[in-house]
Amino acid sequence: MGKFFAVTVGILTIVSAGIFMFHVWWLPPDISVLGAGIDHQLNETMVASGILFVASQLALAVFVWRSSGSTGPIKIFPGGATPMVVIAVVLVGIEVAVLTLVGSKVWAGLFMVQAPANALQVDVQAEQFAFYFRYAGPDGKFGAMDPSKVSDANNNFFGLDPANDTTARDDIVAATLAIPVNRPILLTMHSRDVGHAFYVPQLRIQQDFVPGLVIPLHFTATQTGKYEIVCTQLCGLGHYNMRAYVEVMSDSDFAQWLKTQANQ
Amino acid sequence: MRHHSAVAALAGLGVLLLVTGASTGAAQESHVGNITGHAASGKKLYRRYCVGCHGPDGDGNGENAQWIDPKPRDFTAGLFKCRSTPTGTLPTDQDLFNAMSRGFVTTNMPIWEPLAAQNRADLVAYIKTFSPRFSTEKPGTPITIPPEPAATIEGILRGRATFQKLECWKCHGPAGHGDGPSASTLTDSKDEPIRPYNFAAGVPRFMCGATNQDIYRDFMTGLDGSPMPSFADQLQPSEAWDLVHFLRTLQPLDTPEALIWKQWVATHGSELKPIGPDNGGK
Amino acid sequence: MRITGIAALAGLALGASAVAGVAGPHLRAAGGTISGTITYTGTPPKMKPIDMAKEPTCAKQHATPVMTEGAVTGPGNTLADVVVYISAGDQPGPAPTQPVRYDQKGCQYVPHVAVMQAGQPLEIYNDDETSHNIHPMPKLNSEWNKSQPPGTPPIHTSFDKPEFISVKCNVHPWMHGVFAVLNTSHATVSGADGSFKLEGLAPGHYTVTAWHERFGTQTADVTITGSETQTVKLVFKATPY
Amino acid sequence: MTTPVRETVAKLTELKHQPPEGFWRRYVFSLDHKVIGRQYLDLALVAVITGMVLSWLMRLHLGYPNASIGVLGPANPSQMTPEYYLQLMTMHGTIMVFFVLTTAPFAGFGNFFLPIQVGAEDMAFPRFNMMSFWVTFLAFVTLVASFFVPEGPALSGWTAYAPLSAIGKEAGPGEGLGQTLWAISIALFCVGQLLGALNFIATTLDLRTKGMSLARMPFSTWAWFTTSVIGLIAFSVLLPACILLILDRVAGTSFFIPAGLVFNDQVQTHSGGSPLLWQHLFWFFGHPEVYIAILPGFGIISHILPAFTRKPLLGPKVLIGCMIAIGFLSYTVWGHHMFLSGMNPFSAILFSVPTLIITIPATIVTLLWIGSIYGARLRITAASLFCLGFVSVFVSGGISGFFLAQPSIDTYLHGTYFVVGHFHFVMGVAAMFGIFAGTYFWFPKMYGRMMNETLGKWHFALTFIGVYCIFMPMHYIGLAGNVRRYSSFTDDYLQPLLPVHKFMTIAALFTGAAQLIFFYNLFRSRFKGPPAPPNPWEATSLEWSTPASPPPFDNFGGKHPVVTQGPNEYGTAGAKDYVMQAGGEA
Repeated sequence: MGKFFAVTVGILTIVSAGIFMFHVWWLPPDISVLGAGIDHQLNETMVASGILFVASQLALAVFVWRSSGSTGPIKIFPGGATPMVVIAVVLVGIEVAVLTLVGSKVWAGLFMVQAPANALQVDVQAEQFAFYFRYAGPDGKFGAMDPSKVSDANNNFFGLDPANDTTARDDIVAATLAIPVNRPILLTMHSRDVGHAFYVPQLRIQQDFVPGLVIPLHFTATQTGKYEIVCTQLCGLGHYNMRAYVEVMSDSDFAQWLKTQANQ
Repeated sequence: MRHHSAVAALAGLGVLLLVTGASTGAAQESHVGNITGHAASGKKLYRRYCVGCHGPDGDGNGENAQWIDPKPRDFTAGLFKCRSTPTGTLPTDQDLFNAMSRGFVTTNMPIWEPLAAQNRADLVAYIKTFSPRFSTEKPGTPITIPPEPAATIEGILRGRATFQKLECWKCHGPAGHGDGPSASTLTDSKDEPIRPYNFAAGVPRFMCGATNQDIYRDFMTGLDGSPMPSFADQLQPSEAWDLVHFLRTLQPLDTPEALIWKQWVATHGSELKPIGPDNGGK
Repeated sequence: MRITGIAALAGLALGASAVAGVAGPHLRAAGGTISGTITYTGTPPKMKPIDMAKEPTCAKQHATPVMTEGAVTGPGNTLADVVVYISAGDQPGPAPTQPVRYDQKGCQYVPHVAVMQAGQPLEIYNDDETSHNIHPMPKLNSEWNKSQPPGTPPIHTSFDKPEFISVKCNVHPWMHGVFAVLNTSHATVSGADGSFKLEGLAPGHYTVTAWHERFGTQTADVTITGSETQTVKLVFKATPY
Repeated sequence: MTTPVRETVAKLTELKHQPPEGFWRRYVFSLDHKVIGRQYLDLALVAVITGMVLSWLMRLHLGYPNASIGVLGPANPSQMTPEYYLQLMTMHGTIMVFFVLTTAPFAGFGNFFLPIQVGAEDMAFPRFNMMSFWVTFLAFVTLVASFFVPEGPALSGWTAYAPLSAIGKEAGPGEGLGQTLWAISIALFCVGQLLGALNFIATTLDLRTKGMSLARMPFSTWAWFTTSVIGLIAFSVLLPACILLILDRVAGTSFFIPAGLVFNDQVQTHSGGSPLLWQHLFWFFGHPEVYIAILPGFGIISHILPAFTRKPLLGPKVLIGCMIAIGFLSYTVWGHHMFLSGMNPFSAILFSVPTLIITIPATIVTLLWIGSIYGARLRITAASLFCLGFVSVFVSGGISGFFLAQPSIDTYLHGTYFVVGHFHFVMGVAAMFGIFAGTYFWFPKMYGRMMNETLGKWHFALTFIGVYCIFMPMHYIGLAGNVRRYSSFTDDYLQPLLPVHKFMTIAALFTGAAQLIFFYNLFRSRFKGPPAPPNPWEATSLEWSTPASPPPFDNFGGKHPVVTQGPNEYGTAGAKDYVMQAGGEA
């Protein structure tokens, strides 16, 4: 039975690690400027922890194979606990230090720098169970949001007040996030009811919506196409179906899109 | 901390021998059968297994001592209860080895069989370093124990008379329950109160072993450090054997001696004078 | 002016109507009719196209984008989806047993406004390939909120207190409808051209009420003497926002 | 250490030192830590079966979305509704984390064996102890009751993020009475665990027997002691948090609810609260809770392994140091659950550093276990197999922590099945393996009968392979961006992953079925197993010095054992290869 265990651990380890190594299932292609950093960080970690994983599992398997049912005199691991402590502190310590240093840089690039000045600002409203996106319109100003004005029935998802608020009249509200390619996008994220999250795997970006907070999030898409935005923060019964699309377009297409939206 | 494997032990031994080996020779070693014990490796084991009761200095003041009765042995005095050697002399390494292996019934001293013979020999070597006596004196020569005669009712009765005559009962009590008149007054070599041995307890073992030879040895060598004296001078070997056979009858067991005794008492019980002060003087 | 005229006529006709009332059910069965069109003055809010991008299975059912149904207007300032019913002068009969059917189709409620009598059974169907949740938000009846995955049997329910209940689907926030739970069986909803018709009214003195989810209510008094058709014009004040 | 406390405590316990009479006092409202320990374990057994069935239903639905799961969807007889799925998920998480992973290894085994292992006659505060169980029991009943209230139990997940959990029924089905009952249940649970933790701490510090110095306590005792210190702090934060949540729900306060929320076009009257406050309070409890679940596992494994490797565990002091270090660090890392919650991104880095550092003691412990198997005289039993299995799954689950500890990678992996795989391995499965190992190891002492080893080995083999088949794939689909807590996967990019979900479902049902072997073995051995010798595994710690199995009411039959060395004395080369902690005879 000890031998069985050793073999099983061996097989499980090889198979598990192999599936990772050969990318049987893997991240979708990256289409954002900062995504590369994350992928690199992920691969680094994958290699480091992969080695640790295989090494310790196989060591376990080998030791069990050798010692199960043995009746000979016991042997103490050479050096006792010291090598263990050293290995852990040095190897893992270095790994941790490296990952932190490099990783913090990537993280900082994502979340700790201001969006560039030329960033296109899009206002995002998350609600049970949909995302809505608002563009400032020709006047470049966003109308004020008044919760009491919110009416899904009349497509007033942001609670605009065109009657009295002139800046609100030309705001463009869409259920799709259309953005120009290769241009920094700044999302200002609001939630109207409960916590939600904004997640686009291809953009390698994810951020919670927190009711009561306006959270900035910026990224730059590098490839045109249509990708799914999904909610990753449990928000109620429709959570699984809370989604929208981000359409990355050429500048001309985007200008065109804005026009058609404005005319409605 | 726990790698006391043979390898490590030997390594440590090697080092320690280089350091201290030459100066203090014999006191650092023990010889049990063909095993040679070494104090250096004994010290590691002592620190691990013994220090809790006997204390780092071997003076019997380990952290557990406060709770233990009888108190743990004080090795610095060089007095040991269970010996094969005459009273006042040092025990042989074998004696210490046996005592350690056997454990002391009715005390907190465990049976150390789990430790390899080599380890126990090492411990003996180390224990000896606590008392200067071992570096100055030689151990006594073990007393000779003549072959045991068959137990007879006459012998037992003679033994009983001896028990009365030598006033064993004053401490151990008429029935050997350790409840004699002077029992409460006894103190050991460290003035700690000590209770005379109760033959009915810890059966079938005695403090220094379970065989008749062990019992014989007990009172022919005395338990040094306790009020139990040696009766080597008062007793002839034959009397001693009679006494052994009588003591056996005090154990709540069906020892051959007890059977003989019970059989006799059943018929002649009435003739028996009770042990005790009444007929003491006559 | 005209209204007072009608009132006078009504006054003269009272006796007759009483007789008619006694005269027996066959008259009532035929009964009179109130018809008319609902119109508005002022500017109604712009109907906006609904972006169903979130739900492709629905979006692909609509060649042209669906418009919001908050205020559906027709040519000649007519107003659709207005509930017209007899709010006074009518004795409510027992609730009919044949159920009202309410569909969720292409991520829309069909019809937008469902009229039912208090206690009348209501059947809600999900004809879509996605899961909806039906969330009526009543004030008097008890509120509930249930998901209905595709291909599951209809939800059977009913409301026993009369009120106008706004209905929504949280999964598709744009979906919005109305359950008009009324105390009368004489009720209808104005069509795309704003026209409506209430039939089978016994001679009597009635108050007709028109209710619009945005613009509130308008009422008119009507008297039915026999089997004639009375026309009423109900005009709402529309506001753009 | 003789403190005044020690004497008072001793007196307190002396007071009741005659066995109780009558069925109720003996088996139901018993003050005996052994009975209470068994009660905890039985409660955990009921809870784990419930939680497991719930997970089957979820997996069934995910694997076969259109399967009609019959009566199980209350809202709809023929198919599971999204809200019902989330309700199952919430209840599965809550039941498993609180009523299985916390009660079984900590309150259950701890109650039974901590006093014995330190040589005490009972817990320091037997009445608190009884109270702690019955409060916990009440909490469980409250939680399960929410299945039967209108609109069903809570669906906001075991983390109950506000405002979804705080706003009330406007937020959707399950957010009505069900959510309130959830909060009440957890508040009660906290009270129960606080009483338990106090008891464990007092017992460990003040009721140790002669010679049982801290350094001589078994690893399991150390783990339970550390755990109870963690628990004392963690639960005393969750308790007020739950009370605030209840107030928000029933008393109209706004601790967690900000102003101007709109539900169904209605503006809510609440204002001034902070959703992040709940997240901070919850995770300040929540992360230590992970260690409350796993540290007893550490202790149990370290306690059992030497008995089957027949050699001392490597670096016992290092191991204990690591457990304490982990306990301490567990309070500095809660923010790694909130990297993307909108808190200051700088704090994410501050939280990620200790999170990565905590992997060092964890790695040391793991290596110590593996190193202790080297050159052993390994005896293969159900118990030892589960110890080895524990090491393996702990490695598999712990490794993925490297990824999630880094904010940058978490930006991609947060909220995906990668996380689900990670914590199920490291917290769920590993802790369960600890529980299994403890059960097979201690059952003889607890019930005086041996369990069936053959069944035990089968149980292990099937379970071990099974859990890898369930939880490893979760990492893969997580990498592919598969979002968690979805009742069905309608997004285009998730379609290719559906076969994997089917596979995991089958594996889950298969593994679940394997547990029936365990339940059968458990119940059969309880009544029909061969009588257990006093020390069947030749182990050293005090529970094996008790005169009988199960031990008498006062554990040591009126005597107080004197401990002469630590519990790690295996591999001696004499007639026996181990030295009992209480070798003395008097």
